[in-house]
Amino acid sequence: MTTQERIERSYEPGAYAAQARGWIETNLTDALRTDRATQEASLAEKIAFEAAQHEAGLVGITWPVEYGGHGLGLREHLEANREIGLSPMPNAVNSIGKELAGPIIMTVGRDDQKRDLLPKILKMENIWCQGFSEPGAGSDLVALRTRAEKTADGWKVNGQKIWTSGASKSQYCLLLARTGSADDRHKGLMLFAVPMESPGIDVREIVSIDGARSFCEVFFNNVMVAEENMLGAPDEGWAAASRVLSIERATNRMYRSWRFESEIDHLVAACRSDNRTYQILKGYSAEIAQARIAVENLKGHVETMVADLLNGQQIGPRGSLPKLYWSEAHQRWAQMAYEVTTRFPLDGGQALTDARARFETIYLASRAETIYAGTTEIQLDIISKRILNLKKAA
Amino acid sequence: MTTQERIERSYEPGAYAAQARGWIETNLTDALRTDRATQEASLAEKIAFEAAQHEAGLVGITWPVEYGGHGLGLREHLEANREIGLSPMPNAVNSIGKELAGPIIMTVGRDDQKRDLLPKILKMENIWCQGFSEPGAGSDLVALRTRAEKTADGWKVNGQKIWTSGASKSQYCLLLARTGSADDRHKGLMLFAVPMESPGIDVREIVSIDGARSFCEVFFNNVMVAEENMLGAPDEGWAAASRVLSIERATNRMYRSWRFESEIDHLVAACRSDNRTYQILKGYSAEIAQARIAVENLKGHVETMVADLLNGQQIGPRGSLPKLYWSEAHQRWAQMAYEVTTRFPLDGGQALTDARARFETIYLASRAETIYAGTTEIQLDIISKRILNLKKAA
Amino acid sequence: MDFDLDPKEFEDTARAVMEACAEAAPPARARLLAEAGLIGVAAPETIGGLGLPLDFAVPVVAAAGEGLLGFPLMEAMLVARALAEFDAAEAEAVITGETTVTIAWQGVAEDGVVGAAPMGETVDRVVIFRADGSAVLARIGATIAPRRGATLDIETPEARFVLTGQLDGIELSVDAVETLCSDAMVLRSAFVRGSAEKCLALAVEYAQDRSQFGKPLSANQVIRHRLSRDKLATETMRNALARALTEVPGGDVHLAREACWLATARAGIAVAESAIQVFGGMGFTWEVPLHRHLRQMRTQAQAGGVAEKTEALGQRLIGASTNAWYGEIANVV
Amino acid sequence: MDFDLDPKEFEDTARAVMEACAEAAPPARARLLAEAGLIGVAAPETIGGLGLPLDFAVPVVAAAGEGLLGFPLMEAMLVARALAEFDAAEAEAVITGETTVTIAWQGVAEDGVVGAAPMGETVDRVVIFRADGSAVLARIGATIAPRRGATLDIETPEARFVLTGQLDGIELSVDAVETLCSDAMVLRSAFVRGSAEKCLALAVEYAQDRSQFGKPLSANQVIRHRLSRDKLATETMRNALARALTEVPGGDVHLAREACWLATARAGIAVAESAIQVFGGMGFTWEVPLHRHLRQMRTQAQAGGVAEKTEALGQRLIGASTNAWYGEIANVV
Repeated sequence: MTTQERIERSYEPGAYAAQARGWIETNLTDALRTDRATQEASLAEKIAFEAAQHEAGLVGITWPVEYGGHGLGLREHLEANREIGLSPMPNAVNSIGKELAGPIIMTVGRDDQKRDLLPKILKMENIWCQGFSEPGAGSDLVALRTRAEKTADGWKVNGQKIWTSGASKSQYCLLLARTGSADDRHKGLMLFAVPMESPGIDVREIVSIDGARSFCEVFFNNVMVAEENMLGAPDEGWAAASRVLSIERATNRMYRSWRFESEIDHLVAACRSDNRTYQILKGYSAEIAQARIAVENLKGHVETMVADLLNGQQIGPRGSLPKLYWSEAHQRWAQMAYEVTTRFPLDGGQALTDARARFETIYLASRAETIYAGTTEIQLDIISKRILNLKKAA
Repeated sequence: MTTQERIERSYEPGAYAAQARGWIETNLTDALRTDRATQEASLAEKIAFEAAQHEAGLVGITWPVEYGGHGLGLREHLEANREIGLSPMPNAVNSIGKELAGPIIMTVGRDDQKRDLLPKILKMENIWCQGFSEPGAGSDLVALRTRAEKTADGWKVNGQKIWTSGASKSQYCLLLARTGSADDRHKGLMLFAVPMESPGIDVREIVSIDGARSFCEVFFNNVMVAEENMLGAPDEGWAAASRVLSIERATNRMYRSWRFESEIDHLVAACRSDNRTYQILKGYSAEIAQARIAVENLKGHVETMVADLLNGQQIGPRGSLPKLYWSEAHQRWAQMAYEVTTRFPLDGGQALTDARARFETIYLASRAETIYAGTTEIQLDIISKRILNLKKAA
Repeated sequence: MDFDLDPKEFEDTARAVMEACAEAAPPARARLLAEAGLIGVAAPETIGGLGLPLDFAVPVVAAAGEGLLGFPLMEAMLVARALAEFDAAEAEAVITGETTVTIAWQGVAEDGVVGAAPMGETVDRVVIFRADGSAVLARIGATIAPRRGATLDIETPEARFVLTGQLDGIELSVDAVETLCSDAMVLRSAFVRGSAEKCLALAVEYAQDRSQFGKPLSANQVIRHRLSRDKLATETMRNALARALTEVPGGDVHLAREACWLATARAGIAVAESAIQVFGGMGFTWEVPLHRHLRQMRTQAQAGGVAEKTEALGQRLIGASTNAWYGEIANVV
Repeated sequence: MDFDLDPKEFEDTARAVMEACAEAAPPARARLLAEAGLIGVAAPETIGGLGLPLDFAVPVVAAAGEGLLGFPLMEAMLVARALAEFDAAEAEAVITGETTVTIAWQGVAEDGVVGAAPMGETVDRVVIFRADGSAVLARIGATIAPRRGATLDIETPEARFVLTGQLDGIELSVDAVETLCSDAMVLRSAFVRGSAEKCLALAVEYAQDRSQFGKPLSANQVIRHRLSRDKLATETMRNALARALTEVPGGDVHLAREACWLATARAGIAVAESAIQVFGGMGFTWEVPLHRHLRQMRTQAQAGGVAEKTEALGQRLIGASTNAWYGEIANVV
């Protein structure tokens, strides 16, 4: 969204939110809702729903019209995300495409790449996965070992990636590989758009803590990648990706604070469906207040960041602040919410069953929130080094 | 207490506690109680009370009879401390004498030093202060700069000490000085028993966070210390002090967990004296429970340590565990207790006034608890290095 | 009204005045503050104020928190604004520093005793709340007598008032008091932010200057992370304050202000406590000003009713279920 | 009874059996445990137990927690001990592994549904509590039907029971149930300690083996301190457990057991969560066993009523003032 070049249209404050809300209320079916214990929409249904969201103006909001976007501003993006967050909508299947690959392509892609790849992301024709992390190289890219070797027929890629969310359902991989030797450290890194159907790619699913099969290992075995699939020049692509990552850290999943708010409302409402459970909830009113305060603070971070971006300011390392704040506050909340649900009476109604199932999932998934997209420790390192400028030697 | 060489007598379980309790109930006057807002006993009264405690068998419990002690075991020491903790007794004026100088003298002192210095500590004839820390050299003794230079007339000492609790009311300073050059790092350190009346000693009081004048800076300006006032051979004294410190960290102020318990009881009782306040207290029952649980855990640490010592085991770095646990749990409690007292109604009775004054002091003083006697960070470093043996390099 | 002004421009001015105040005797501080126009920053021009929005009072009060100002500035600002519609002359006297005022934040007149009034012993008048939500600005005297109580704050010692007679003075309406209390949450947050940012700045400076085991304290990762968390806390205060001053579509300004204050109050205390830990042995001496900051922030937290307001917010949140998606499943009877 | 034995000597045996159990199919585990004499460690010799004090069950149950044992061992131990005086034959069958049992920790018979019964779907009998404090060991069948519910624990999936008929079985007296519940706090603490110590050991090993930015993770001070705090937590569990098994003059064993369990339960969860953080990306995969430990500890916390017991303890503590020094000032009416 920060890759936006110009705002082509705009709405009156609140109007875009109202439109988004109306669409969600009409189109979010029970099967798609994440707050029901029993059913789960199929992947195909989720993909169709996500494509429909784009048509309705809920995604690709700030992308230029010629690349399939809606040409609107961050303000509309924020309004729509508020409504997305407040509803029990499923998480995006193609978040890597929309939050990472898209903005990078917009920054360093050739025009033909933009015209080809970007609209397909929004239309859900191409789902993307991210090929950055490797066993032994998480936050530390110096240790990156996947190699791309230049040959007469293009690049030959060998190596192994891990934590590649959704690789098994993706059409494209945003691959980071080393073209030089390992001694080059941060140099000689190249970004590619690799079709997942390329011969030599093997995908193995990793089951995550909550039992979902969302992560994969991806093996590249003499995979040939065409010259035209390079994203940017050597090192340029990765430099852009780094910039995009720090901005995206601040602006993506902007709905998080409202989703957090809606989880609080869900728990309270579920507890209020049963008198015994409501008595239990009363013992947690201080924690509920703290969670709600955290939600408001998080909104403060997000809204300030949007205002600064609209004023043309750089976000830089400040992108770490909302990520850090959200992940820790939400993790605390998830612990507490899960504790409450384990106290639900055994003969409670469906509302309690739904809430218990949801908050169990949220609790387990929350353990990863302080790890992915830069661990808490990495965020704190960034703040101490790049915001506080704390010295390490006299 | 760990310097104990032999147990000369013993009591039936519980008997020593009962005796201590009886004495405290009879002798702890309102003026001496620390849970009253209004009065404060004079230093002379506190000293007299502390001498009387010794006569009654509440201090010097494990010290040999020939050095003025009671020749009892750690079990009796624990029992007495339980009763001391449960009562609102003032903190010891001569804690450095009893907890540090005494055990060190017992370990490395000559027999004439023991016979001279030890009984005077218990009888409160000699109050001791500790001259270890310096500006710029707290936990890091490599930076110690106070020098003792050998002359024909004895040692000539020059330097400055800080955090010397109670220096202005002391008769003796347990001084750590460097006899070699600063490059010797941990070597060439010498311990002395320095009479505070020696010419060239200047004391300046430092007011601490709670407004008490308990800390001092002590300046040594060509202070002559007699040869016979050396405690142990060069380096031997300090090596003994280090050992004693780690054991003392585990066993001294053994009353802390029971004092903590009694603070909880005090707050609850004070709140129960006023119906409006009792309603406020009800909102803190979870925190009260957590505090009480911490007290029990702390007793577990202390009692296990005593049992291990009685079994002849070494404590070593494990001494960090109760200090760390106590300081953090007590700090949390103090924060919460102070918050409660700030909500007391303006027209409450004396019980509320007393409690508010006491918990304000406890809150402010508690900020130092994670700093003195080895900061939390130092304790965690000790655990990671000496208990977990975590390596720093591959 | 010149809205081209930027609140940040007031920061430097305010800081300079606070420094002057630190040198001055307490009675002279009102004059210094008034001369610089700081008391009336956000008061209407009709009574001698600058007529700027509350945003402009924020850096001024933050500077007071930072500078350990020994004067109830926030109270004077709030009273001047509230008085404008009830007694313009008195409002002007507050802005010029001629009349000094405080507010008794704890208790209501009906209790017979009110308290948590900063500098209640030395000012001229005090705002006393009533149980019905209105208030009175009363002259301090025989029937409204100040008593020094337990006071943690050293800069502006708190007093309480024992009320023994009729409560006479300028009446403030329920609406005016509501606005005053809402604005107080904003200004109090600003004060605490200033105080907390000062603590953090002192800790950062100390960590970089102080060498231990051959390297600066700031080389220790735990110290770095501690300071980073404190920075997150103060930035959170900044952003929450911005939010508490802005109407957002779908937003709730009252909740934003309340959340801002409740979070800021607790976080400010934590930042001060953290700074004391970074300072180690120095941290708990009287000479390092950290304890003064801790004291004034704790006092603000109490006067601003953090514990009570948090409990009330919790009760409110579980007391109803109005969410469009979940409202229907709530049927507690 | 040979009291010269040391509880620690049981550790190695117990660990070896747990490893064997991990290889075995669930039904074979009862036999393996029984053959090693582990179910009857603390049961009277008259019914085939070893007649040792509860101290000796601690390392056995800790090894079960450490080894992710998929069998309700603690329940079997408790039921065998409790049954001794009511039905020696049945108690012996439990010790030999012939009869498998569980306990429905949540709810009472009068509710019509009871739950939190580990492996309730696969064992022979279940202890169901009654509102009056007594209990029944009932045969699982048509009128006491197990239902798979939400179960976080993967090792010993929980079931609930819908009670549709008369509750027949071996009666356990109120006193016996009280002892059972008190002993359960000790054994549950031991189980969680074993599980938490395993998590810490895994995290320590990973931190030393895994290299990042050219040095082991364990070189990071924040990782070192995190692990040290976790070590403090597990040592606190150890000492609390020792205390929960000892009568001390002036001590209160019931409170000691309660405090041990409440602290251990919460700390165990925190240690597992912390270990996951140390493992980073690996931490939240299914393949690293940390989530299994987290799941079983969370399940223990729930079955052991941590939240309810903490609330009850708080109520008890503020509900009376019996301290010799402060009793007299309490006069709430």
